[in-house]
Amino acid sequence: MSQSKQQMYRLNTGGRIDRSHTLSFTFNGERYQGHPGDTLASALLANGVDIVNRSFKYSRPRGIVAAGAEEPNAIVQLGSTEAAQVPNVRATQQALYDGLTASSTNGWPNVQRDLMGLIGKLSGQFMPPGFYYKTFMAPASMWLTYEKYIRMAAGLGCSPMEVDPDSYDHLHQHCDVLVVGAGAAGLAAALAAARSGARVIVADEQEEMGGSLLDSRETLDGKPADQWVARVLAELAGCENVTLLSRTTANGYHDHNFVTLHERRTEHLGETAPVVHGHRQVRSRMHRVRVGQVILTTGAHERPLVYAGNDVPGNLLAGAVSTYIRRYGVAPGRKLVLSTSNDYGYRAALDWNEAGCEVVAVVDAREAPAGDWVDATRAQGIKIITGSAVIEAKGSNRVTAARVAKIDIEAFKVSGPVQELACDTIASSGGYSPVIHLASHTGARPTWRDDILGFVPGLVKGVQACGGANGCYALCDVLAEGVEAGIKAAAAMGHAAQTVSLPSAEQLQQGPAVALFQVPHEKPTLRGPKQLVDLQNDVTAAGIELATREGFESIEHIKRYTAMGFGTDQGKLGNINGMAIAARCLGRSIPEVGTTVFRPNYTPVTFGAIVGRHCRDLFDPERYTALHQWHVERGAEFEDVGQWKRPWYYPQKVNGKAETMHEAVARECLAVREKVGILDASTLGKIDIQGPDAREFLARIYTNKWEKLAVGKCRYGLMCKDDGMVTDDGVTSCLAENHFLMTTTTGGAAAILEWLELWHQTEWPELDVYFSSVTDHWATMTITGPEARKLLAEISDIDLDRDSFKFMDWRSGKVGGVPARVFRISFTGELTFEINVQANYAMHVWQTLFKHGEKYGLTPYGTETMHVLRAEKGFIIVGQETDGSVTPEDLGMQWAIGYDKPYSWIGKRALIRSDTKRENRKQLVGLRPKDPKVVLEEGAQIVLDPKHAIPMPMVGHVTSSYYSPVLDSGFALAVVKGGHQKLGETVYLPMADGQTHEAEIVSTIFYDPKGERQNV
Amino acid sequence: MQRYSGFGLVKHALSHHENWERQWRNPTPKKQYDVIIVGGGGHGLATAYYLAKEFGVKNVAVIEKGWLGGGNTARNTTIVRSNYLWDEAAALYEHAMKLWKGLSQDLNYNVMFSQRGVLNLGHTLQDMRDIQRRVNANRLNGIYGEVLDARGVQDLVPIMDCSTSARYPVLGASWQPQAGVARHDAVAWGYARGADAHGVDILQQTEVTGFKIRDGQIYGVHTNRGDIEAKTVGCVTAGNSSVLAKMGGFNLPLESHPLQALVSEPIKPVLDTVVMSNHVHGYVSQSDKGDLVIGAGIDGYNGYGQRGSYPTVEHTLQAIVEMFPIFSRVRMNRQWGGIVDTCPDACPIISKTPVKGLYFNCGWGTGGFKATPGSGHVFAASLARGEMHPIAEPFSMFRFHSGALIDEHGAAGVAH
Amino acid sequence: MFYIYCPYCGEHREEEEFHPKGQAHIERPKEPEACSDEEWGDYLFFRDNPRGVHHEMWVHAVGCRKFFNVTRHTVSYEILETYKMGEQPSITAGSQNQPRLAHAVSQKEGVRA
Amino acid sequence: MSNAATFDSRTDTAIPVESPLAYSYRRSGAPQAGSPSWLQLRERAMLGHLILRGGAIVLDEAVRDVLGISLPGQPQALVQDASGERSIQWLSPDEWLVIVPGGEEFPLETKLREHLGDAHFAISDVSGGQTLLELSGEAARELLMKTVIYDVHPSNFPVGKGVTTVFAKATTILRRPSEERWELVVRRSFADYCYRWLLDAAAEYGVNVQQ
Repeated sequence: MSQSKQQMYRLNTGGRIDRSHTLSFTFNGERYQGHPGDTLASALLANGVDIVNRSFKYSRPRGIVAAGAEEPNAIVQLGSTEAAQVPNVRATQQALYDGLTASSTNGWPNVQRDLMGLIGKLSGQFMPPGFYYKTFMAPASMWLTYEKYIRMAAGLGCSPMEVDPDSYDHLHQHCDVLVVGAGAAGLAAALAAARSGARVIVADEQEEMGGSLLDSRETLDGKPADQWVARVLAELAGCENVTLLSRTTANGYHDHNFVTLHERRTEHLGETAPVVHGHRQVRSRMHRVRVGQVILTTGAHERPLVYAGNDVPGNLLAGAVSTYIRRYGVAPGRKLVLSTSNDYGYRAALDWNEAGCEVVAVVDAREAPAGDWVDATRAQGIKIITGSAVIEAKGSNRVTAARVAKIDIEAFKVSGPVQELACDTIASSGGYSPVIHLASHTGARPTWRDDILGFVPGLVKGVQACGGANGCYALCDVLAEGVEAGIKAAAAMGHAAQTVSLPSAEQLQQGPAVALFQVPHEKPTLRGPKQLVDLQNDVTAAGIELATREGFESIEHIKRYTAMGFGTDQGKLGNINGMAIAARCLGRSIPEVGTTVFRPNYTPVTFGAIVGRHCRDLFDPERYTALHQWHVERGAEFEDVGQWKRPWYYPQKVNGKAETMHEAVARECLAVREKVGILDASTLGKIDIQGPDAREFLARIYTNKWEKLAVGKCRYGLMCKDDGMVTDDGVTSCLAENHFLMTTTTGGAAAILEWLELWHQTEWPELDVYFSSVTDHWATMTITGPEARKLLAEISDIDLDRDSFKFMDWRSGKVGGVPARVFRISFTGELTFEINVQANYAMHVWQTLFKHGEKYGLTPYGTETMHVLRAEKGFIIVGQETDGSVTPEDLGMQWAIGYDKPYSWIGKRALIRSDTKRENRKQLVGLRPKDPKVVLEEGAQIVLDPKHAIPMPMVGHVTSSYYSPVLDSGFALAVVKGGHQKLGETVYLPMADGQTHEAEIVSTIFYDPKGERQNV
Repeated sequence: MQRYSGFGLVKHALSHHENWERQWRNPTPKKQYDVIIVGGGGHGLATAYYLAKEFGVKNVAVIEKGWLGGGNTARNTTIVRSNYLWDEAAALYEHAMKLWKGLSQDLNYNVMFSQRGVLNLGHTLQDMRDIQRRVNANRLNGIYGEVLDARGVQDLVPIMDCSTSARYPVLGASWQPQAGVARHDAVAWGYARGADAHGVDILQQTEVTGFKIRDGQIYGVHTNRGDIEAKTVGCVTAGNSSVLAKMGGFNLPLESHPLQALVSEPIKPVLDTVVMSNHVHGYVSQSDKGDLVIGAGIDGYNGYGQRGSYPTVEHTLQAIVEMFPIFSRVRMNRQWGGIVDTCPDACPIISKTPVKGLYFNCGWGTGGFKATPGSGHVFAASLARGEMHPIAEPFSMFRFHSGALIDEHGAAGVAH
Repeated sequence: MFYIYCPYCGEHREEEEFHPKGQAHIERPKEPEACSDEEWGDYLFFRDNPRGVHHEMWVHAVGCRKFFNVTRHTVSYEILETYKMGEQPSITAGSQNQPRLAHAVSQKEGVRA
Repeated sequence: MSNAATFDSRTDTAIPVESPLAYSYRRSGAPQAGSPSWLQLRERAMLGHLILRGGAIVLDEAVRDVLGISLPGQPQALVQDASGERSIQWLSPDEWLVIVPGGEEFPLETKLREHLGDAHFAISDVSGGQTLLELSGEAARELLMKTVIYDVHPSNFPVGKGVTTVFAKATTILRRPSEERWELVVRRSFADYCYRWLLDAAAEYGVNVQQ
């Protein structure tokens, strides 16, 4: 580790940094120092670090060019540990903290001496835009190999390879007025809105609120502008109706005034979130804000001029130079040449000169610049070269000189001799582009204004833009616009305006700017040295010109062909310049070439913040039954069914070894067939249906008949959609003449309740019936097997006699002392009682059953055993035997179809469509493998001729397949074309491993075909 | 047509790239064509290309209201696969897959078809049954695929959380090694250049405002640049199909929904394959530039705004971070939206219509890009012959009357 | 993300509380068996799907669980009105009282960044 | 009497019951991590919950006579009796949630049914299917802002209001019975998820769980 370096570019005074404290940080393995208040970028500049990165395509050395969100070059990898890595952090937006560790994202072996750069230099000319579309095509087989090498150059930073130690969250906010950006306009707007009593949120992306007022040369009420900022912030902070969010970026504007604000709560403190009073804080927070009125006071981004060599370190935006000097106390060089097309740029020269550094010259593209700052510059004795521009920056790792010449903007040519001015810094200003991103996010098209040479936001309901974001730059006008917007927004939300007196601002005289984007060079663009438009993607003016030559005329085509604007800065610096260059090449105006519509995010947002708390254990709800604890303690393996966790099987330890699933399921199956088993069936959907028309409603919604179902009886029902395809099934019981309890599949519960409401509310409002979900109210315990009656009799007062409590009856009484409804229905084919009790009693009843059940061999079983047992009986599972293309007739369930019901129930009409009447539809059958040891693969495809060449005609597939312990053989359910007419025929199942199984088409009922066991 | 090659690139570099030709012309519309293709996206341009190149119909116009390749072609997540369940769909997508394999050479335009393999994850037992069923069907249809268990998935994608402690643990996956991704824009541009070279007129910034129909037969279109005549018109206007159908006087069984996608900032390569999960509901691949390209779900409402709702993006990133917890600190750069025309059975419509001579190719839902060459090829064959190509036959719009749907919901990357 | 006025709850609620349920005012044929396959298929599957003013059904799923109708512009996404089940829209694609969709019109597909 | 079956799901108090959070307490504990005045969470288990369906005009008189409070006819309204132990909340134009002390629900249902006679209405006992969580303390509102999408600012959510809304990825009925207290009615099967969510979201403040 080398010695800490001096901050040789740090000014002795000025700036908003705290020189009394020193922070140390590491960049590319070197240790440096900075101060609280620094960004990583300002600290790097203070330490004279010129090269912060290498460019993406040509690997050219790159330095810091901007001071904010628009920075394309200073993209670094942050983090000292693997888990804390953050890729692609913009150094200009990262506050410095003690111990910060960062490195460049590109450059091999390092950014100073980079070998890739050599390749870039040598072969750059062979890599025009779209070169990869034109080559790497031969031989065809080699593309993956070529691509492997192309991919080696991919990416900027690195993903962490360990799990994030931090957490993130969301805050659902609602406000009357959201002010985005706390600069002059934003603070004025916020003040006006706040005084009206409206609920106001002010969001600002920077460490400190105040925007450009923090480094302004201008005064308010005769005092430095930041004093006014402090006063306003103090007032706002004292308002109960105002929320101030700094370090918070409005990154997306969505429909109906929904805005996402990303608040970086701890990223300025360290690489992981701190613990405060024993409570770990969240790293960052997404505010999801529903806003009444949005005020965009997002300011404007300066445009650099596009000249040759404009990417050599030492080329900066003029405004950034001022910001580094005035806000951070850093002069990013010693000798400055300023190239400008407007008055604003002069600020950099004045600030530079006042900081005690040398301004070599101001080069102004205008013939006769005039204005207060121009005068001030002259007054300070700084040389101004007019009608000229910096046409080329010299130097490789740092600017060494500026080549300056007269230019003819109209004719796009250099019109005079070139002089070379030695310097180490070139600042440029091509004017300002309003930050219109958010207003564009829902598709509103911005409007080009020739007077400000920029796009202003299009019209969006409930959104106002003011200040720089609206192309208004004079401070006094900015403040006035802000106040007006604040009053208007509050009024729109019903809050009457209060007076806001504006501070007096200087009336600066400024001359008009000239439209200059690309600076001409002595050589034609295609032949001259590189003029960079998009620094991050190495898009050059020549590249854009080439694209237009090749027929790419829409700006969208040009951007896609050249990759302009696709970087992490999303073209904040380069896009307008690119459009202007395209316009020049195509002989059109900028608005004719195309307007820009931006998409979220304004700046990149950590996935974690978007995810919030919805990750890990809280990714998705886990729904539990009232008996979950018991299942966990019993060591159950769980199956995900919808959001429910259902016991899948209960492996036991046998001789110290846990059973396999196969062993456990075989044991559970036999227990049910021979003794008694118990299933937690609480997850089935249960809908309470009451009303005089309940029966009629059931008849319309189910395929089968309900008119004669007596009180005390249960019936299985099938439900279709109106396309005739099966969608759900379950047992519905008649509790009273006007009262039914419907059960649905576990996964279908919510959808079926909505389905019932849909039909009731939209088509049959005349039916008097109500539906309420009682799924969670009841716990359902299914005891099934020959011993079920004996077990239940021990703890129930219900008359369980087979003749008084018949199959498909229900009774109420007490079970284990708890009021219960008991249903004699069966999904296993065995004698079964489904015991329903209020869920709070479930554990007691379940445990009581076990207390008494031990002597009967009571065995808990899970969903896997349930599946085997029901399949042995040929009972379907909706979603397994059916897939949205299966009718009740396909299932052979004509017995559940009320063809002659008076009302044309849901699904009936579809059953007589030409395709549903087709003979060879896939129909549900049983399959018995010829080799009983074989358990067919679920999903195996069925063919009639296994010797047929590929593609082999398939006639169906296996829907369910298991080993049956009671039959000691494999068996399956399947759908087969015309299967109902094919009983006894042999089919084949060719498998991926080359084997072909043979099976016979049989009845779907494999066990107890007469159904005697459930009736005992 | 100027042929592209590595040698040519060097030659052009030495002449400062001043001699590159336009990749396609900007022609003035003729009064009359043999065939008009409405819609200059990938499918439309492919149709025109194959019409001219393979079916000898060279007097063809492609009419595009914006810029070519600017609809869903420019907005999708570029996944190419053919492991569809039903025979009809598998045949269609596999037809496309065969064309993908030689497409760069055929077009002399590198569409960067990168066969890095696609994993479709299974998280529930039913997922795994569906995967087995699909892979078995694929193999018997001649589409190679494998069923992997969780360990097999982990071996392919070491950075994925394949542990049993996940909320919905990965139980396995289907793996189609020949599947992959392609460079979407290049597909449109390559077809455009190819079609143009075969004489097709690509008319950008030209909007069809109506059809000229007489006695149930189409004979041309009205456009903002005047009327253009043709006895055969094929509409391939994803995101606008219903609007054009209305001009023809009929409805389609379509709803147009927003479908969103997003990318991360570029990061160094960490993910070599395409990973899709229906259940956890997200899919992701990493581009050659380093972006994680992530597909979100479709929004349930109709929308032509090329944008959807924010929670859809949130849910997608939740799924991505659930599958790849290490991506929590990676940052999302940009999101966008397209308009997908969804059919009730998640299969497209390639069909004659009630208007004679007017054909529609639409309803691709979320799955259109991967079919581009196949769709264009069979549609071109159908337009050229006036009879539907056998592969296209089952995709008639009239299947929604007979009930002969091809229900592919399980095979789509995103359930509709 | 939409902010939807529920005509039953009498206030605007977040989109996340609602489910979209497709085109509104589709009536099930009174006598399904009298329909041809074509008519039945039209009822089941064929939709207007307009680019512009659209009447659609939503349900306030996490809320009052009531279905209701929304008139919404499918490009601007502006909600023009919501009304209860059984009521008719006051704003239709051709109607005179349609508010000027200034920004809807300006939101033609633009060029995207 | 409406022709519906009634069912008293309760039995003598000697039989043990488990609240929907019983498993959660065992699994996640009941942290005592902060001062109750800052943030407190309490389950009020075993209350009687009834869903009342019908026309407001039909139900109003019966409810007033039987329960002594008038049926809230306005959307989002919550009314309580003087003790605060019994409440009725508007859920939809034909649906109300009645919460009463545990054990009162069946007698209440019976009386209402008697009173309503042959009118068309429905009453469903859901006491086993949901539980009530109470949040209080200064941080309660911000915790709710992390959790529910509905605007819980006092200007929008005065005392006497109640809504059904989204709770993270579940749903909840959120009510404000008094200045200091918020109530969340959550479904039994989601209760553990809701509990874990609240603990996790409250971690930055510290939460006191009163069991």
